[in-house]
Amino acid sequence: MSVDARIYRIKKTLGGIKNIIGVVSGKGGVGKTTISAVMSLILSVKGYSVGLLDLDFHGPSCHTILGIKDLEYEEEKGINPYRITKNLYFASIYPFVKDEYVPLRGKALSNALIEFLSILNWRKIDYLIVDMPPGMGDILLDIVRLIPNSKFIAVTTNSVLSIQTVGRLIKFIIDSRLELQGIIANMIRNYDTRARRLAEELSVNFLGSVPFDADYENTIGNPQSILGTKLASALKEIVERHIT
Amino acid sequence: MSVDARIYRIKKTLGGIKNIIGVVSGKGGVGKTTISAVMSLILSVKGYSVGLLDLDFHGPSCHTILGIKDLEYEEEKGINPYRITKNLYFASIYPFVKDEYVPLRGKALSNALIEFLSILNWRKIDYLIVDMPPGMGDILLDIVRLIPNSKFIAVTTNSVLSIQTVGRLIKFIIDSRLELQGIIANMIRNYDTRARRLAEELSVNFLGSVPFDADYENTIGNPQSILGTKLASALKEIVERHIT
Amino acid sequence: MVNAMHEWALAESIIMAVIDLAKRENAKEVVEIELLIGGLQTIDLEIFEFALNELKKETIAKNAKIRFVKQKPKFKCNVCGYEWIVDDLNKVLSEEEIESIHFIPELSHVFMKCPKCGSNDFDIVEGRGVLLKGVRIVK
Amino acid sequence: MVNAMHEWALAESIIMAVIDLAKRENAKEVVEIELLIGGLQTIDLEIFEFALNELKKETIAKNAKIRFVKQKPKFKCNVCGYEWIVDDLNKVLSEEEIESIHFIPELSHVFMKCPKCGSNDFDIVEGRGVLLKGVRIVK
Ligand SMILES: Nc1ncnc2c1ncn2[C@@H]1O[C@H](COP(=O)(O)OP(=O)(O)O)[C@@H](O)[C@H]1O
Ligand SMILES: Nc1ncnc2c1ncn2[C@@H]1O[C@H](COP(=O)(O)OP(=O)(O)O)[C@@H](O)[C@H]1O
Ligand SMILES: [Mg+2]
Ligand SMILES: [Mg+2]
Ligand SMILES: [Mg+2]
Ligand SMILES: [Mg+2]
Ligand code: NI
Ligand code: NI
Ligand SMILES: [Zn+2]
Ligand SMILES: [Zn+2]
Repeated sequence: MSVDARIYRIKKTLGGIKNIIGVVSGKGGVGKTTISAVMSLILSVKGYSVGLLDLDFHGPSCHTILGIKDLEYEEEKGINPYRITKNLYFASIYPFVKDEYVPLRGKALSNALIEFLSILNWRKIDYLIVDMPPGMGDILLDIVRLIPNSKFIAVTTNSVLSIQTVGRLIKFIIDSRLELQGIIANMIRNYDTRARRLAEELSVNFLGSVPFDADYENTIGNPQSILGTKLASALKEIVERHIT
Repeated sequence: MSVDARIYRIKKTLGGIKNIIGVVSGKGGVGKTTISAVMSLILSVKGYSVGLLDLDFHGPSCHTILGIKDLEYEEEKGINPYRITKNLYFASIYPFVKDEYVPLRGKALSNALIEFLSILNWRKIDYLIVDMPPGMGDILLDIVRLIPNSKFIAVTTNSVLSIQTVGRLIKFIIDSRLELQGIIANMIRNYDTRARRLAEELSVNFLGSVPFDADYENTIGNPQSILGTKLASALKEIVERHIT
Repeated sequence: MVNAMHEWALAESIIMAVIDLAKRENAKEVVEIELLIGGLQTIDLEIFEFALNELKKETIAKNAKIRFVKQKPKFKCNVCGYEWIVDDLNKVLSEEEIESIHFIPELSHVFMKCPKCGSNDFDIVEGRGVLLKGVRIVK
Repeated sequence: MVNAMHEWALAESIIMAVIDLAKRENAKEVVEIELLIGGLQTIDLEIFEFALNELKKETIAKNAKIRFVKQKPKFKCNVCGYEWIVDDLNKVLSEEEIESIHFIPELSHVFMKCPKCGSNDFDIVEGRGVLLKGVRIVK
């Protein structure tokens, strides 16, 4: 029998969420995780109910940014995402694997993703922010396949190496007839010209730039301090203008 | 029949190479590709015969750093890596896919890797530098499985997010009883303390630091200029002290 | 708490799938549901069965007989080709590790290694977890 | 140039594997080699056969009969479940795309889409390329 029963419960539990936003890039190290985590904080502080889902199974790190050490899930006919504040929920494989390495081939990655999604209980939240791994492998293809109503935000730096890889990914999103909210240029020092040009060439929204913020690193693990950084201010403007 | 015939030719064609070095990190965007490409240039300028193999099938970009646009492979009972200079050879899936997106699940990625490795003709070169994708998926597991004599260099930045992911990967390399040459700290602005501490904690060599070099971006695509950057000088020292 | 256990989520997936399949086949009734129970996931079969029975009440599957086919976890190493079966997970894993694998069976790659060559790079050949194997309906 | 074509690399893999298998079985001779020829890779069968015959000379497989079993490329979409066979790659791909796929069949994911839903996320079910299917030996 080739029916995967788990997919039914995935559709149900994700069905009550108003906006599912995948933060993608294809390229690693451009700030997907940072932007996912900080955007979730910003949205939750604004009063929206928000979920943050870390899908980088090979290197989960949202919990580090949020400064969560001892998270445990509560079972309730499934598992409840960890409640960070009254309106911010979080799910990651981190509590299961801690600091062990997670060597998973694609097939196993896909199976782990489907299993995880199928046992999570999401409330009827306003936003689910999905921190995606780099690459165009099983996780991306499964998210596209299983959650066809998800929207995407593409993150890039202004480096040619990033631009070309993000360009490939955006073409994939467009060809797959998925909704791309737009491009965020991250870690901008002086110019964001390449990122803006990419947006223009591909006729997608340029959502704005987030500066490289040397002070940010020291706030990692401390949400209150993170919200005071220049990084967070820039992201707040983008969120207000384009996401809410 | 569960014998994969291709593996025989892979062992043969890689068998004549003196040093196979995988540049890894688990984390994306830390400079694996940059270090792979620039290290290959440095070694080849020193007179060694060098191969550079780009295994980031989802986002190949070594060719961009090297400024190669129209590479085509020559067939010779297999395919010959592209000869950039008299002693620098290059292989990438780029000529096959150009700027198209490459959405491959793990199983396909693995199959593509094995096929590619099995038809390439490597000379008896001194170094094969393998630019690895981020993550701990099929490509890493297959390289470990198919080329058990490969050595590894782990690249990290000094950010906690990178440190923890690279830490996982290094533990995997050690547990797998593979040879880790050491850690390179990249894009260092002021301190490389976290990277040094990681090396100490895991009892592995700290190979050195490469500064964040704001001038580097403008040299991408021009090997001659790249070799004049501060990035290349720092890497040259590391190569001279630890690799050759 | 029995009523909170995550086995309910597994049961819910199964019942939703069964109902949808039955509807798509224009079934009058589901008479049998066959489930593979892979030992790697170490589910609490009693609770799982209880949940299935609760969830199928007042559905097209309310009278369905549920058949479990148990399967021991079997692995095959991608590096050395060795195949092995684990009879008792408690002998090779800590309680905490078994718990992680209970939620996501693929995390066995994190906590287990090939007994012959020590690699984490193996396939779970069978006995992974809960799987809908067959549904018998009448039209 | 016939003598340079990459089909030689495919043939070399096969012959090396056959010889190793035969040795490990302490064979006196290899009498038959059965090969699956998947249509997706569009190999030049004449050159491939020529290469196999050249490479098996002076080996334990020198008298082996080579049997080819051709297989049309068959795909299954992971998104919509649609299955399809491609009879003539030239109808759906450019020459350059066929050439890329000739070297690495998985690059079909770059150049092909599910005819029903348009997704690149499909499996190559059969007919991928050259595959060693069986070896018959005498001891
Ligand atoms: N705007 C920024 N300013 C300074 N550092 C940043 C910024 N965005 C991200 N970083 C840092 O860059 C690195 C990569 O970010 P990360 O969010 O992990 O990227 P990804 O998830 O795309 O791999 C991390 O060390 C992170 O702390
Ligand atoms: N030492 C450095 N100084 C300045 N920029 C760097 C340095 N190393 C890498 N970069 C830039 O950082 C980005 C990520 O590097 P890349 O080599 O693509 O990393 P990876 O291969 O690990 O994803 C690229 O834009 C690259 O140009
Ligand atoms: Mg990330
Ligand atoms: Mg790279
Ligand atoms: Mg353990
Ligand atoms: Mg095309
Ligand atoms: Ni449970
Ligand atoms: Ni050919
Ligand atoms: Zn093994
Ligand atoms: Zn389809």
